[in-house]
Amino acid sequence: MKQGIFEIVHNTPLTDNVYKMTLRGDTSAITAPGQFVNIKLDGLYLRRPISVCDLQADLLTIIYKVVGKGTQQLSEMKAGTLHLLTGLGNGYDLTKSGEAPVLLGGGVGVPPMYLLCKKLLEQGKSVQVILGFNTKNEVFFEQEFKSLGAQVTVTTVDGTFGQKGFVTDALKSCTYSYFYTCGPEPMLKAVYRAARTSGQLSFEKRMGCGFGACMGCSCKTITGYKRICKEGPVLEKEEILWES
Amino acid sequence: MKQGIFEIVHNTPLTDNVYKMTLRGDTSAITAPGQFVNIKLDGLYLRRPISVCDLQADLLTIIYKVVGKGTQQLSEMKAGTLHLLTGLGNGYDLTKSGEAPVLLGGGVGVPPMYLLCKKLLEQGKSVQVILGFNTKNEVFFEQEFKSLGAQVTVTTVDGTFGQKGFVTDALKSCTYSYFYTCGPEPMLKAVYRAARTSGQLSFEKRMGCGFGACMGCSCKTITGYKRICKEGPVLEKEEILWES
Amino acid sequence: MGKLSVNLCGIELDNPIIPASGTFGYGYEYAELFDINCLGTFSFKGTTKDPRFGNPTPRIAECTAGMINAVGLQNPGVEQVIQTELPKLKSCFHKPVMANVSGFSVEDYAYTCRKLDEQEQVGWLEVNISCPNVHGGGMSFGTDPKAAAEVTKAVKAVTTKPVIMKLTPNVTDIVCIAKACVDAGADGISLINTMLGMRMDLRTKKPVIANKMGGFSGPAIFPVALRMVYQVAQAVDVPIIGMGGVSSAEDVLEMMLAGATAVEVGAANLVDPFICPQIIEDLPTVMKKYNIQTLKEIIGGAK
Amino acid sequence: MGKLSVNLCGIELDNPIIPASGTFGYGYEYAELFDINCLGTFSFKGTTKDPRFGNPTPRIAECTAGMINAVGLQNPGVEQVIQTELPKLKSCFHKPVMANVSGFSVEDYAYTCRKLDEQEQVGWLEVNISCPNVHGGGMSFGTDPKAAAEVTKAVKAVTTKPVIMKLTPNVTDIVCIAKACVDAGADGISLINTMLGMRMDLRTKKPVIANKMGGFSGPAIFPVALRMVYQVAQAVDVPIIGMGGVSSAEDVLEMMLAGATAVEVGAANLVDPFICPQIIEDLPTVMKKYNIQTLKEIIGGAK
Repeated sequence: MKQGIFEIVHNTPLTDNVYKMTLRGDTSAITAPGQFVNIKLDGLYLRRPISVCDLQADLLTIIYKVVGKGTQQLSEMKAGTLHLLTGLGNGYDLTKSGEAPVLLGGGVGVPPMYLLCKKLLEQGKSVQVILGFNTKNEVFFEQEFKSLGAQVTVTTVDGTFGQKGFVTDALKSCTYSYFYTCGPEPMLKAVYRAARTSGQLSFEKRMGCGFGACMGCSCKTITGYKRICKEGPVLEKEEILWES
Repeated sequence: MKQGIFEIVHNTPLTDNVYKMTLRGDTSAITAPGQFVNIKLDGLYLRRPISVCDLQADLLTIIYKVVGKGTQQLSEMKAGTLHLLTGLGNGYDLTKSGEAPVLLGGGVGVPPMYLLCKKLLEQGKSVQVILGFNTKNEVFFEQEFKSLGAQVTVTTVDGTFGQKGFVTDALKSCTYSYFYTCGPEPMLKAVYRAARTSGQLSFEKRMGCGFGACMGCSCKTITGYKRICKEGPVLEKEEILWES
Repeated sequence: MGKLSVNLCGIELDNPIIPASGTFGYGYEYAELFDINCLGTFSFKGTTKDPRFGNPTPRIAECTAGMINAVGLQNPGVEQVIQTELPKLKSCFHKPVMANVSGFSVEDYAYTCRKLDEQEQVGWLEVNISCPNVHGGGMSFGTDPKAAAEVTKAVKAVTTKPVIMKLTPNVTDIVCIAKACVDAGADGISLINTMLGMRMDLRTKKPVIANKMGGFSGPAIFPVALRMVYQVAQAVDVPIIGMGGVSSAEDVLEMMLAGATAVEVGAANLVDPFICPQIIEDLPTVMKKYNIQTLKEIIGGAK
Repeated sequence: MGKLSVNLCGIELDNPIIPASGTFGYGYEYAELFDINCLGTFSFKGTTKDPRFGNPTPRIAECTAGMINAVGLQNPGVEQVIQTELPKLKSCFHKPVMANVSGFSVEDYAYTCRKLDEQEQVGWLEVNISCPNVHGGGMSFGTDPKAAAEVTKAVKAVTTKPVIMKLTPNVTDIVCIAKACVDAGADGISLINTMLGMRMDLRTKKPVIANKMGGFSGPAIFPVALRMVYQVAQAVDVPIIGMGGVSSAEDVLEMMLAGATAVEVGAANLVDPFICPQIIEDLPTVMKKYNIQTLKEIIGGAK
């Protein structure tokens, strides 16, 4: 983990309420896809944790959805600097991917899949990506994944774009060596149930500090209590204990 | 009283810790010299009351000394906008000045004397101004008063500039029809005692709202309880009751 | 009956927004700024039997997200209020007003409340029991269930209008104080009054406030206020006026979800004199955002 | 003895800055970020007799100038702490550490304190009596002078190291609780623990926190904390550790003027993990600004 001041390079909307922000600063603490940064915003007490979408030298890209005060404020910043804590969380373990991993991202669970996809492709894996959204105007990043060279399927619940249904529907017709996923908990649970291989799931929880000090985001797993912000956000399929 | 958004035109230091800020906005609520504005600053709960130094159409000039967080923050603002409440307090009553009024300003008590001086000169009065400071590098606005056409005497406690001593020393050798003063309370008390005529004194007190609602700045006078922010900050010599 | 209207102890309010006592004077300072008839009502300056100048100055200290005041109930006394302030108010406010009463003995409270109860402009009596009980070793009436009940009984005995007891948060068990008041006949409970707070002046090495300590208010105290409103709402059946740091339409909704029928806005008025009309204007939009049709339906909604 | 040094119950601290329990784990998360030996000491995660997972999530809610937490004393239990955490800590922290202990019965407290008292790394025992007394109807030990004294006596009877009782602010009379602890043998008092607070989620129309209410901390509570530290300092002769929203060197000075010998920093660590070294670095400059030569000289300076 590192603390650093980042400069806003650009901050543009991808959909009605999803924004892409690129920041310039010291990214050296970010060691794995699936990690997150924690952002200090004026007038708000707690930092806002946002997952890493892409990394290029000193350029960091994050994608966030406007859901409250913090993300609203973030979406209105056109320039200036932000105080970040970087390199938070465990991130995905690429060594277990096998030759043909499948990546499933739902909504704002899509962004962390991007850097993961990039890294797996760099390792010569054949990567299949399934991106799930509710409806057409919420879809983003399909082209970006395609340009990386991944095999991309997009699903929408209402069928207004791509394949109608859930990411798990697209998963059925898919052969894969391992899975990586990130998205809302109901989707994670569905993927967990549907997956025919082992895999890794990234969870979201309301956090206090984001670096393991406050125990605000603890959860129970088969391998013991874990802090989503420290031993997580990525958990292995085999260790998960669903609370409900 | 009016609420308005003002644009910072410029903000420049006059001495090591005294700044002059010019703002553009709706000044129509400001009806008399000696009134003040109340400024909202990000991250600070209470507004900061600062007296009006000058007024030209939609241009408002204030002069403030950096004493705490608020004024520090204000001094660092180079551009942008400020939320102001304007036209606060009673201000000075010019009708009682007589033909040759004397104006005594001490330190940050100097600024309100400027607009007062201007108005009195416009009415064809012969205005004498006595400005008191501790030492040379604290002196400001001598030239500005002279350019208005007033007869100006500057005193410094340590004699490093102008006449050595206090404003009251300079007052001795002065003939005047009435006095107006603003400055730290010990100075006001000294002027009150030394003055050979009637006059008006402007007081400073820690305020809550600045517009008469909270009773935070009340004081006792011969004519009853008064709110420094509403019936004040200017009191007539004859009504003053010194607390200590 | 609009979607903002609520019923406070039998009187219908156009909306639940009520400027809190001590931040709105007797109304007419604000009447110069906007038509105060847009308010649900307002609670006028805490009034006592005799005139009071209050505490020495400085009476105000700034804090993070709040302020401390130690005004000490400056007011002209109930006679003057009736002879001068209320007639002045009549000219600019045409709704029932909430009379806020303070006292230093049970008799004080009864006397002042009886006088104000007789005024037809007065719709409710809000009895502030945070003041020190001079016959009770200076300990606040509001920190002792017995004393709180005593004041309630005495006031109820001499009045006809709804009596709302205003509680101090500086207690171990707010619920037992609230219950004592309700059992003694209170028609409503308003909470919270300010929290006892303090600041030091690093230059003088002394307390900022001449009186050393004072009442802490502002957004900083909102979570404590909300918690106490919730606890009391679970325990009593009379209407509750929630207050403590409320500064936005969102805050109002949280208070009502916690169990408040109406909401007082205090310190926020001192920083932004237009905050109450602003909140009233914002409410419909914010309600829409959270799928709330009428305010009445959400009172005590959070279980 | 530098100008920042203070003496806490017989142990000299290089400076008065102490990260508060529950915001600093067992030290080593922060040891990855900076040399934690720069601290006066730190108070480790509240430890109980048995391991605890704590409360369901969400456990955290944001507030204006603060946060609410309802972690519920998650900790591995005293045996694990002694076998695993303390040895780990030894490798990165070479000063006496403050052992923070919680319990749900007098016996719990005594058992856990005795175990930790035996550890040579432990310099002080900080006993958190804000927890519910399961044998006392779930009411917090810290809200009842008798229960507070009972815990103090029981702990003192089985320990040799300074015992500092950590008080809850959610009481009518903090002074009487503090006195009860001191009369029962407490070597020091630390205050304030968090204030009971709440927030509502306007989307779900439910409390944000799964446990409904939680402990409110952050700059918002500083004025209440400062007031209580001042009140207790006027009433007892043992050293006081002041805490509650402290986030800057200026806050530290206010706390010490109010009567604190040392100062704990809590929530601020969670927002800025480098805040404690920062405060220690800032202190000399800020002291100079206010003409303070040594910190010792200003303790309780504001009368």
